[in-house]
Amino acid sequence: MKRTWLYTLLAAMIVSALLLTACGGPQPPATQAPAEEPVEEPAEEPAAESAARKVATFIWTQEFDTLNPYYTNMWFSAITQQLWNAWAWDYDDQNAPHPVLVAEMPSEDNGGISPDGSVITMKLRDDIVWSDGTPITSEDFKFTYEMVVDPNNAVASTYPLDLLVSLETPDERTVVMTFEEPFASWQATLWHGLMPAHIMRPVFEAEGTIDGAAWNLKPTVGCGPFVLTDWESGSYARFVANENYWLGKPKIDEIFMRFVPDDASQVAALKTGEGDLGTFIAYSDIPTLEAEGVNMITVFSGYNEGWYFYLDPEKGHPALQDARVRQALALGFDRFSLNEDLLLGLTEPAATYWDNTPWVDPSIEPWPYDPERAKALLDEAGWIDTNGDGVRDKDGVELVLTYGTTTREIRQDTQAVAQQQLSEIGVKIELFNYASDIFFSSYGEGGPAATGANDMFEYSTVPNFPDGDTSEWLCREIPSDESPDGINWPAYCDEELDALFQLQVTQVDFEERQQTFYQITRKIFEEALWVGLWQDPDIFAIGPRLKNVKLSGATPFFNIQEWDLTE
Amino acid sequence: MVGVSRSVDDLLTPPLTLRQLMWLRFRRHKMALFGVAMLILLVIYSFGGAFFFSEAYANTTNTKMRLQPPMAGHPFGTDTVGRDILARTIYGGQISLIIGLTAALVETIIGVLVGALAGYYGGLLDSVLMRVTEAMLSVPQLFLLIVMAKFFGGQIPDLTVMGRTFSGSVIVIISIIGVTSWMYLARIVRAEFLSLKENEFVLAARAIGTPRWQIIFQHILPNSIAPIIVSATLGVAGAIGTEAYISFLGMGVRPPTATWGNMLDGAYNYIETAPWLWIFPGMLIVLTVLSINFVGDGLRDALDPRSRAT
Amino acid sequence: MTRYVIRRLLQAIPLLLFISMVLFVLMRNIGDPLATMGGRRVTRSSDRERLTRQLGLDKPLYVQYFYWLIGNDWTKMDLDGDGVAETPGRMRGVLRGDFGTSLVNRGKPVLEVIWERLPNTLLLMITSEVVVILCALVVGVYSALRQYSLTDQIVTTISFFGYSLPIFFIALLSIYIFAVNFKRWGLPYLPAVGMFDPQVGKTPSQVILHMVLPVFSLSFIYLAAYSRYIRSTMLEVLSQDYIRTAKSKGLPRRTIIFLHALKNAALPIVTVVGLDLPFLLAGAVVTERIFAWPGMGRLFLDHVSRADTPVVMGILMLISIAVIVFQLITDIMYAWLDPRIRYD
Amino acid sequence: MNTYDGINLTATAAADTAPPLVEIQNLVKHFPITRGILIQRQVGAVQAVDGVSFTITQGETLGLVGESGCGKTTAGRTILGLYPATAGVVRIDGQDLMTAKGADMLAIRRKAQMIFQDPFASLNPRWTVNAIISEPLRVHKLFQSEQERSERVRDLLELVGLSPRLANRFPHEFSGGQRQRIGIARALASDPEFIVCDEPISALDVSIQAQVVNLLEDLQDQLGLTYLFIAHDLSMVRHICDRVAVMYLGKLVELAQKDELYENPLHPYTQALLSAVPLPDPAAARRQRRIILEGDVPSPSNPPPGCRFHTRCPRTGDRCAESEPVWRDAGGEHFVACHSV
Repeated sequence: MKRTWLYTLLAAMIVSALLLTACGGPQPPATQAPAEEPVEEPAEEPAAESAARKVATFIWTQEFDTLNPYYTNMWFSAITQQLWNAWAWDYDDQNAPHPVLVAEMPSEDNGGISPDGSVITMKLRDDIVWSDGTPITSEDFKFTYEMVVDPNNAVASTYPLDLLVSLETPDERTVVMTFEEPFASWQATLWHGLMPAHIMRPVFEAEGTIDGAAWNLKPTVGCGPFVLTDWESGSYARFVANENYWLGKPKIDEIFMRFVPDDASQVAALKTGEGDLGTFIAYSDIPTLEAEGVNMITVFSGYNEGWYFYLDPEKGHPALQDARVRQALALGFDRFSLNEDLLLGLTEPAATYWDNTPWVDPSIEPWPYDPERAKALLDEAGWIDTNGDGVRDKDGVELVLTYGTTTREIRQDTQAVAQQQLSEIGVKIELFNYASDIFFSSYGEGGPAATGANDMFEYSTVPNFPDGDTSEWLCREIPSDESPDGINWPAYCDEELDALFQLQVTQVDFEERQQTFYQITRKIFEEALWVGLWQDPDIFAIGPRLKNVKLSGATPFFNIQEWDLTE
Repeated sequence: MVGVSRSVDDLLTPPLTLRQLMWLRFRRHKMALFGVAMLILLVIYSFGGAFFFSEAYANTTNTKMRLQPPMAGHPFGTDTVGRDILARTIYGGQISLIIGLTAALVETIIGVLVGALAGYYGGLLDSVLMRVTEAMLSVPQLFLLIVMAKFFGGQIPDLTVMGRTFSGSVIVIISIIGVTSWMYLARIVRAEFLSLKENEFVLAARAIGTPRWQIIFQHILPNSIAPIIVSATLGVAGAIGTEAYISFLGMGVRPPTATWGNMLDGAYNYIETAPWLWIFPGMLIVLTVLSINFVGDGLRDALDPRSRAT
Repeated sequence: MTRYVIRRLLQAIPLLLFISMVLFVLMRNIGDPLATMGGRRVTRSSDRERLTRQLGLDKPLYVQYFYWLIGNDWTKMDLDGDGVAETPGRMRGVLRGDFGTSLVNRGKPVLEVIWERLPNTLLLMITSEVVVILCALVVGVYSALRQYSLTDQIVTTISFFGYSLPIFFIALLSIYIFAVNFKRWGLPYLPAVGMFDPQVGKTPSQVILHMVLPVFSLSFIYLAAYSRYIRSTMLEVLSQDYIRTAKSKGLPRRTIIFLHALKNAALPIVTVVGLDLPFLLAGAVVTERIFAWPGMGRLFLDHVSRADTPVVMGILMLISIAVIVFQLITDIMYAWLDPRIRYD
Repeated sequence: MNTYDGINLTATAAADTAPPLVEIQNLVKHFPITRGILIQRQVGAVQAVDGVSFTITQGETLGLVGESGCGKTTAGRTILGLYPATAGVVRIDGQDLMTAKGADMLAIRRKAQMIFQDPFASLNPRWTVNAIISEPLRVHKLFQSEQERSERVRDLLELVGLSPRLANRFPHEFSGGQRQRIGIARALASDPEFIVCDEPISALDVSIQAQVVNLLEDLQDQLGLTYLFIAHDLSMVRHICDRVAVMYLGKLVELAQKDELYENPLHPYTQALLSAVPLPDPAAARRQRRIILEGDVPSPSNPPPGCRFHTRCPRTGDRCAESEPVWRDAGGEHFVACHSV
């Protein structure tokens, strides 16, 4: 008798939790339109017709933190923007820009770029509207600019809008941006998303900030081919076709985004058909997915995996100060068989940080595997094994280097292979792995890469793809106790290189700028300041049901309105 | 009715010491003997195997031979960079066995001490110890491990045991696991003590003048041995798994050194495609834990005179 | 007893303050919220500097803690970095029920972040806990009664497989067997991820179907721990005198087992369950991750890995309170199970 | 001279010149009741034993009887220092138990032992009989070698009527009576002079009770032991004791030579207790008038004022609720505390 209450209680708890979770979300696809949603799509479709709806399921291994494009650095949030919040212009699968919000790309010829390159004028299309029907005007651009630079808004990045001297809107269709200096990277960096002034301005006026605006997390008004209807944290986000999209209503009715944080379950879900699209697929899973009829597409978005060395003249390992030692390390590691075996031949060894962009000197070939030349270079540099312990040394310092990276499997495997191969040329390597959030912590937070806790590091970062600009090698970015936020983690300062980087930022002329970058890439390659391992493309798995899929590196879903589902 | 109607032969058992009796009871326990034998074999496998394969061999990569199923030359197959899994389970076993057994021991010692003192003395000491326990419990182990990873990451000196240098300090891992996992046992032991100390045999011991530590450790503790043994057994499996995670956070055994735990972690993406990556280390862990459980079972029976095992 | 409860609850206040202080300090050491901000690119130094100021991370740690505790709406903040504090603070502090806003989902109140996940986690975890306890009772009692029988040995071995192997193993294996391969073989297969199928919608039957694999994995893993405790304490109790007495009195077997033995064997079981219950709120990190279950475990992991202090502190304080409450309940249960145990 | 309630305590000592082996003066044991949450203050006490005084001479058996909950077990345990006394003096063989520490305490423990009520709970189930009985030998370091200790254990087993061969068995293999013998052997191991027998037979079958009591008597004869025999069963007490003390709600109400007490009970409480004892003689039994006490035993945390028995006393008068009756000698070493006597 005593125990019955316990059972009753437990049963009641389970039932109520079940009801809470089941009823907490909407009962799709009969999506009940939230109150603030004025115009809405086939919301009250009866359940019987639901089978006719084309629902594509995307699997995201990371959930976006926020959907406001200016409040996030997350790649998953950025690529999701292609669905619901248009950029001023997209890039196609050849990384060529084509206009979306603007009528045509600004150029010197059409007067969009001033001769000195410091003023850019955008002409907006006439037919652009928010998904609720409100026209998109220059006012939305001006409002977005003001919000990004306002100190009350903790946006993720103010770049590049903080470089603007002014933003003028002479009329509803024209946006004039004036920069202090010619701004070379404008095309790749400007207008990655737009905020609807008619929704956000009242919030800002009421609260003094848009940090807490409901639209950030639930932007049911957007300007892409799809529009968000709901987002349940940890579970899913649902996008339905935007009837008002000016480039044509999408063929797919609904995109259901499922958040599956685990790689292995993502693969399983792709195999069971619970997902039609996935990304961030481990190389090792590619063959089995292909065997299940899943299409694998690789697109380059500028990432190249490579070795960084800690080059601080005082705190770094003395051997690494010598370019010959760095070259020997590059020559002593066989990145070709690494690509062939561990990466299954799906990618190529990287030569420079700018591989697969227009900025790399095409004459540069990756370092070959030549252990003999590596040994000769080390001998030449004075690093010889004097005590017979199998490890080279000089002036009593052993050539023992510590090699740190994150815990990603392919990186750990690379470490193991590199350790063995470099030991064959007399370099002893000790391996370290860090959780990635710790690995990438800043100098102020004691991050190992930022503070030079190890001698060499493996990771990949990206210039502003498809632009080539980066501030990673600038002298002023060397982190120190005074400037703990610096991102020049190799702590490398070379006046010539610094000047070249400063120069390319202002070169609006493509060819001139390309030449500057050729100089940069050649210098970094020849001095082995950065040693490429492999080109690290984004890998998408496209389920057999999806058709017409094209992907681009910078804006993957540029043609999503043309995608279709077949049964 | 119980002891009265014994046969004369039964009554004539030669006098034995408590220890002899325990051994007698333990010996009759076949699964426990199997467990002891198995543990000895596992130790021989891990430590004796080192005579057949060098550590360098265990870490030799050959990317051309990656993910080979069991075959001649590689009876357990090869891993993702072509290392021999047999040799790696041998070297991994050394670390995993040391960590699994000693970390569980540390955990047990701390847990028993805290629980026994809190349960026996009660009052203020109990309050203080239990509040500390609650505070420790409130911090998830995962969280503590991440914080410690940040503090210790890459700073732990090497340790040489039996002529072998263990990358990363095994002692630090053992202490970390021990320090972050004793709370369950402490609560269990305390509960047992709260109940057992009210028994008259405790009063009897006090009347005799038996010192307190003897009452705690010789009178009460043996009576709460059953859950302690279970906890210690489960602790071994826990420690082997936690070690892998600590290493994963960059605080523990540094790659390319193998442990059973990190070999299992490395098999993550190959559960279906390359099952030999996990079958062998997995079986070894299961065998270890099972053997310890059987030994524990036998020990429990040997220590419990009322058990019906014999 | 009432006084004991009140005393314990009052003791909880300084304890919670202490725990929160320690956790806050640890939290600030766990990582760098601005390192990459979840992206693949290291945060630009000028954005870092600005965000540090805007999010209040430039303040000394004790100031951050006090703002977290009592809020900062009584003072002004310098958001634009000109050295003049002009913007009033917006936090009301934990003591006034404001756990702040998430750094990751910028601007989203912590309680809202947690509340979205809590029902999902409770659904999964309570179901699993009930399944585990029921199965463990059956297995534990059975193998205690039939000690060293073949069934006992087999069940022991199987449950130790579950316990010895990492959780991800059982979870992934069950996905491969019951979802991927069952589908391949044309058998009725179970869904691998999520809470429902978007084509059908979030109906109770869908949720139940999607719960099968995670509940199975969780239960399988914890079965060994629970059933071992039950088995060993049952063995202990079954051999004790009062059970013999009860038997000799001719009480029915079931009454003996459940009324006498189980109640007396309950101390360790109640202890373990009492220790586990608060963590039902915390969810199951790995299981939720693998089955893409939108629960607290994943929330915790996601926000820990991005050092989102407000959210993580919110979760940890929730757990701390649950730990304290359940430990108190456990202690009360002791006195009920063994009336000789007194606390005053 | 320590006085309590105006009574000269020395008067209670046995008339002979030999000093008593056990001397209890004014023993008080209160279990505090506290209130307050952070700062605890005492608001009352469970007055389990409240001013009990008596002496026991060498070789004598003093019975201590009363209903359950009257404090007699607490008294027994406090006398042996198992509970710290709130006040009073306990002297065993001249040594003050209240102030004794360390080696002195150990010496007293050696001399004063206890036999417990529950033979099932008082033996550690994990220990062999040998270990249990030799524990006092080890604690008091009475023999050097394990061998000698084992021999002593065997002697003790024989002494209490158990086969020495059973030394390696465990408690659960024995019956209740046998276990009680083991408990007795343990109590005897350190060669004590004084043993508190805390209801040693109440948990046993009636058929066994007599055996154990006879054993205790035999041992007393052989070893010259002194007993404090705590019981609620008056008939067995009459059999074994020399003198009997009756306790009610933490206080002694009557103390006399057993025959005197049984033949001529003065206190109404004693009379009530005796009236419940079945008499072997049918004639006497017929004569016996059963006195049934009204009501329940009051709570020891809030005992009634005046005479503690007055709430249930058939002879209660006005004085009884106001002043506490004086503990006095009603003649012939027959002590009683009652206004109406």
